[in-house]
Amino acid sequence: MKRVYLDYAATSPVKDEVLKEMLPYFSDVFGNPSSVYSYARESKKAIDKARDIVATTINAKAKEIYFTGSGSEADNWAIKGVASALKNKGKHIITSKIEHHAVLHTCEYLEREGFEVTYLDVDENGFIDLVDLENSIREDTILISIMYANNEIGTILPIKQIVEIAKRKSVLVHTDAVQVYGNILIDVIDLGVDLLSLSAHKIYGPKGVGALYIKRGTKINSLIYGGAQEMKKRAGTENIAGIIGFAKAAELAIENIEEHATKLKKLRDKLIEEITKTIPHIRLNGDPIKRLPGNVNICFKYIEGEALLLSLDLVGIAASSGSACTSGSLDPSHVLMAIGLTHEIAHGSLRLSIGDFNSEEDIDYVLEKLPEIVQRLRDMSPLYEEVIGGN
Amino acid sequence: MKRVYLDYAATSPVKDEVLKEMLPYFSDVFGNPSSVYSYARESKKAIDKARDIVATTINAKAKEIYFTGSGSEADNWAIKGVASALKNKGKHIITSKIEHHAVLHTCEYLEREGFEVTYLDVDENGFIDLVDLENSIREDTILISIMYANNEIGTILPIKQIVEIAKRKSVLVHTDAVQVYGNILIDVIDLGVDLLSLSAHKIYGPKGVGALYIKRGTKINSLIYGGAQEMKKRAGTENIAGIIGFAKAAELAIENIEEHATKLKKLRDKLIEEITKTIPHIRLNGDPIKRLPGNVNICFKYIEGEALLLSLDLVGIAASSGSACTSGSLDPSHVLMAIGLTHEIAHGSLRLSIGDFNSEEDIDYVLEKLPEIVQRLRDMSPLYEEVIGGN
Amino acid sequence: MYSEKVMDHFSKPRNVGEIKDADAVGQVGNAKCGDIMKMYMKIENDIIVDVKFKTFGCGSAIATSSIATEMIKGKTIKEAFRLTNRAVADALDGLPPVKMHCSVLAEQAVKTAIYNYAQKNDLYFEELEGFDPDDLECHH
Amino acid sequence: MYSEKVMDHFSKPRNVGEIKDADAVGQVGNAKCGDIMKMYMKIENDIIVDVKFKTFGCGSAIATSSIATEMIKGKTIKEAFRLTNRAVADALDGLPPVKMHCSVLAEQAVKTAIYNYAQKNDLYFEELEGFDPDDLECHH
Ligand SMILES: Cc1ncc(COP(=O)(O)O)c(C=O)c1O
Ligand SMILES: Cc1ncc(COP(=O)(O)O)c(C=O)c1O
Repeated sequence: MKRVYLDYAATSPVKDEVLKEMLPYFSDVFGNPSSVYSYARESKKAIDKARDIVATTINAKAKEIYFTGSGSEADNWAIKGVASALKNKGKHIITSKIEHHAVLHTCEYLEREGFEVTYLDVDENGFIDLVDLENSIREDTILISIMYANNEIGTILPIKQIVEIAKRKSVLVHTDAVQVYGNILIDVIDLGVDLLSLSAHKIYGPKGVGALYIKRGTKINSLIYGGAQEMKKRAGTENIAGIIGFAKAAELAIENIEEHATKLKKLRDKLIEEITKTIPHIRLNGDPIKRLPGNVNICFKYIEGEALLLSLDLVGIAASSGSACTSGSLDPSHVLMAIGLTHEIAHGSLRLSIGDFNSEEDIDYVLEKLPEIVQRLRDMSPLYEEVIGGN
Repeated sequence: MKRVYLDYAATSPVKDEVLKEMLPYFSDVFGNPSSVYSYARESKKAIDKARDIVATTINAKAKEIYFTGSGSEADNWAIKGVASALKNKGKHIITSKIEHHAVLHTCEYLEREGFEVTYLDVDENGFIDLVDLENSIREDTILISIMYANNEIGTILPIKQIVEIAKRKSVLVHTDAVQVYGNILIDVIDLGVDLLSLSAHKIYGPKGVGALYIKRGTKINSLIYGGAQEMKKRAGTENIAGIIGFAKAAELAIENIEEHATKLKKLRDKLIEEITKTIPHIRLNGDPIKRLPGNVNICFKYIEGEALLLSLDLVGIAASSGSACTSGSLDPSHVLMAIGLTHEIAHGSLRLSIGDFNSEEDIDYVLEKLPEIVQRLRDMSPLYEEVIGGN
Repeated sequence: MYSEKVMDHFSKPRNVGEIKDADAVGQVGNAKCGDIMKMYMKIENDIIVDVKFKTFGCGSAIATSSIATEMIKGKTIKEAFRLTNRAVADALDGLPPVKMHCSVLAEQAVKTAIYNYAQKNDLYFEELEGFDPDDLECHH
Repeated sequence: MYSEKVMDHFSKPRNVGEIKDADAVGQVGNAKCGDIMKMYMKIENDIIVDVKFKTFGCGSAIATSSIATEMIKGKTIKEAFRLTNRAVADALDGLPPVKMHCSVLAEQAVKTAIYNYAQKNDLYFEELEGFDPDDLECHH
């Protein structure tokens, strides 16, 4: 059976070049980089180089890149770390209703610890209202955390403008750029953000490695205390192979970013156009223009997302509904609710996220299979019965 | 030049069998385990199996094993997680002066957050006084965190007795078993601990993976919030390859634990005996009997540890002084200070930690080189001049 | 995550469709919860001679509907009352814990259809004592 | 972490040892800090004709002692006063930031030895104005 993977926004396979780069660091160059002897010096050098590479890809300095164990850890660290460091200055944080759970659940935790959090509403495409943002900033606001692009609906948010507003009031800005990295060129200087989260496994690097960019001089406490690793800010023996893999993946991603984005956009637009043409009763979620190059998110009315996913899986297509990370839950995605969908419609969402290994044939295969699957499920649906009955 | 690695307590190379087991999980079985489709089901199954394996090695249930990004994360999580969950019950924590920095610095952080921490003294071999422990327990004590074996001096602490005392007062016990794992059989039921930290890279598994055992029913908050991974307690897309590697390493370690420990002890005892015989003015640190099978820690009076390490490195021997993780610092190890050494003597400490890949020849090589290196440095030392001058 | 039995009933559901001149129709669940089950029955001499369903919902909602119809087809109303959600789940070789509510829904859909039949024909079944479809709620 | 120059002076230190009938002896640092440097000099006509050292300390402490003795051997006392810690570190192609105090120690050891020479011979050097070895402290 043909197998088509269209869930790159959830995770990506490690590229061969990346794995190849990692291999020597498991058993050969394995020394603890904090040590004195020469084994360790090789590890240390490799990590220094990796830090340099990752820094360069986002126009940061090496000393501003701190490796973590995941994108989630980077998000948790940014928010809790600033909250803890600045709690005497204020206890108010601003974020949006469409953030990743790594941001939202961290904010909810802080609320339980006595912080106040404003969750900004978004419009039907997922944009926050900048006036709303400005009005939400208070004397005691210490951090604004708004994602660079949403993982479910693909909408790209105007971080630079957000930073401008925040800077007028001297408030720190964190952005979760996990989905943007490798798809749109990130320039931390141009953006002006103070903190920015990255994750390796979304850009064909290994899972279990992320990074937090911390602009020089930003006050932040640690999340993981212990040894003096990561310039004394993040303890734990360095995941050398993982870090090397992250750097290689980052290098490849930025090298080919134009080509990659152009290809993905082409496939994305074909998918959206053809689905729109051939399947009625649908809704495209997320901004049609300001959207991640590989993101397609569509609600198919009258049917339910998981049934759709299972059906696609039966013909070899891997996709997701809502967000992969929350699929333990039965509630429809908080993002789809935030953009104003009814439960009924939100339940029928499908995210197809395109990546480097997809071909035009993959897209054609989806376009061949999807209409009949949707039709089959609709034919089973009492909601659809009402609609066609009404004709 | 001959190369002899004797810093296994800092980190170990990944075993070939382990790496082999990991390889399919980078690029082939890479699906996000939280997803619905079949790609993901394979990842999910692999992780479930890994969790089972790790659980079995310490006589826990699979649902009590939570994978983390390091041993340090496990320590931070255990302590902060319990502190945060039980802060309304009390704000007092008991630990010892010889804990790993992942425990100590976390406790210091909690002190800044308004908790009170008792740091128990230890005797000249690194043991806490159990009466002292019992007397330190207060109405508001919520957690006792005492390491199972010390990473620097190798002393093994009586965790079972510690738990008995704690349980009489209904206080939770966490133990950092990072150094014990794979060297002494751990049985969480027999020990009775509530939380126990592990790390993969000390047992020939990959770096950047650890685990926290959380006994069923233990109240604990998350350290990393976000997606529903790790039974909703630790967010972040699972480091599948790392987890698989951890499980394989754990399996191998426990399978061969008797043989492994016997071999290490033999090499350890030879090292200690011969050094004691051939080099004067030394002090063995840590308990001579209740000590990790691979640990040798000796102070060579009148010389300084780093100079010793550099000299050993020049002849191909990799070792450590104080603890690898703190070698960013110039102060002598807090552990050596806690067992009552003077700064002067503590500065001259050497840890040789033996592992699976060491042979008798390695030990002979060290025994050949070490005396002349120590002598050369002593001949340069004004402190030694005073001593021999005094003869 | 699902048993082969579930996948079989999901991919080849039995008795899908509607019965135009049904003697009994029962619909439970709502779109907010993500599951709606609608059951149609032909009943002759207290025997469910035909049954069909339509379901909006996840894989297990569809599979439980399918197997439930199979389990009651040709059975008497009395026997249909004995269809518990456990029985439905067991017949599917189990359901993931978060999906157990689907089997509850199937049980309720059957009951609701018979309730409808009872109402229309002014019949009394002691098994329906205290049962009111309007009281059913989305329990997750 | 160390330059080749440092490693060279560490592994083959120049001028190690003591001078039994030294004209000047200076010792700085203490065991608590982990570094002690002791310098011995033979001085003839204001010229340091011989110099030896003994050091308890890390690799860079040994290397700085070694290069410092090389830099002042055969020099006048005046010239020796001009030996700054910077000059010592530079001569070693740099030192890691945490090890810069070693170069300070080397500078102080030289000064302390000359101070000892001045005391013994009742000499005055303006460079020693305000300098007192007993005031030196472990700065890290
Ligand atoms: C006793 C002990 N606890 C915790 C750790 C931290 O483990 P990791 O390096 O995986 O964070 C170590 C080793 O570094 C250790 O020896
Ligand atoms: C926007 C966003 N933030 C954070 C994360 C978390 O990254 P990780 O899985 O590395 O923890 C993800 C993906 O899961 C994401 O899409």
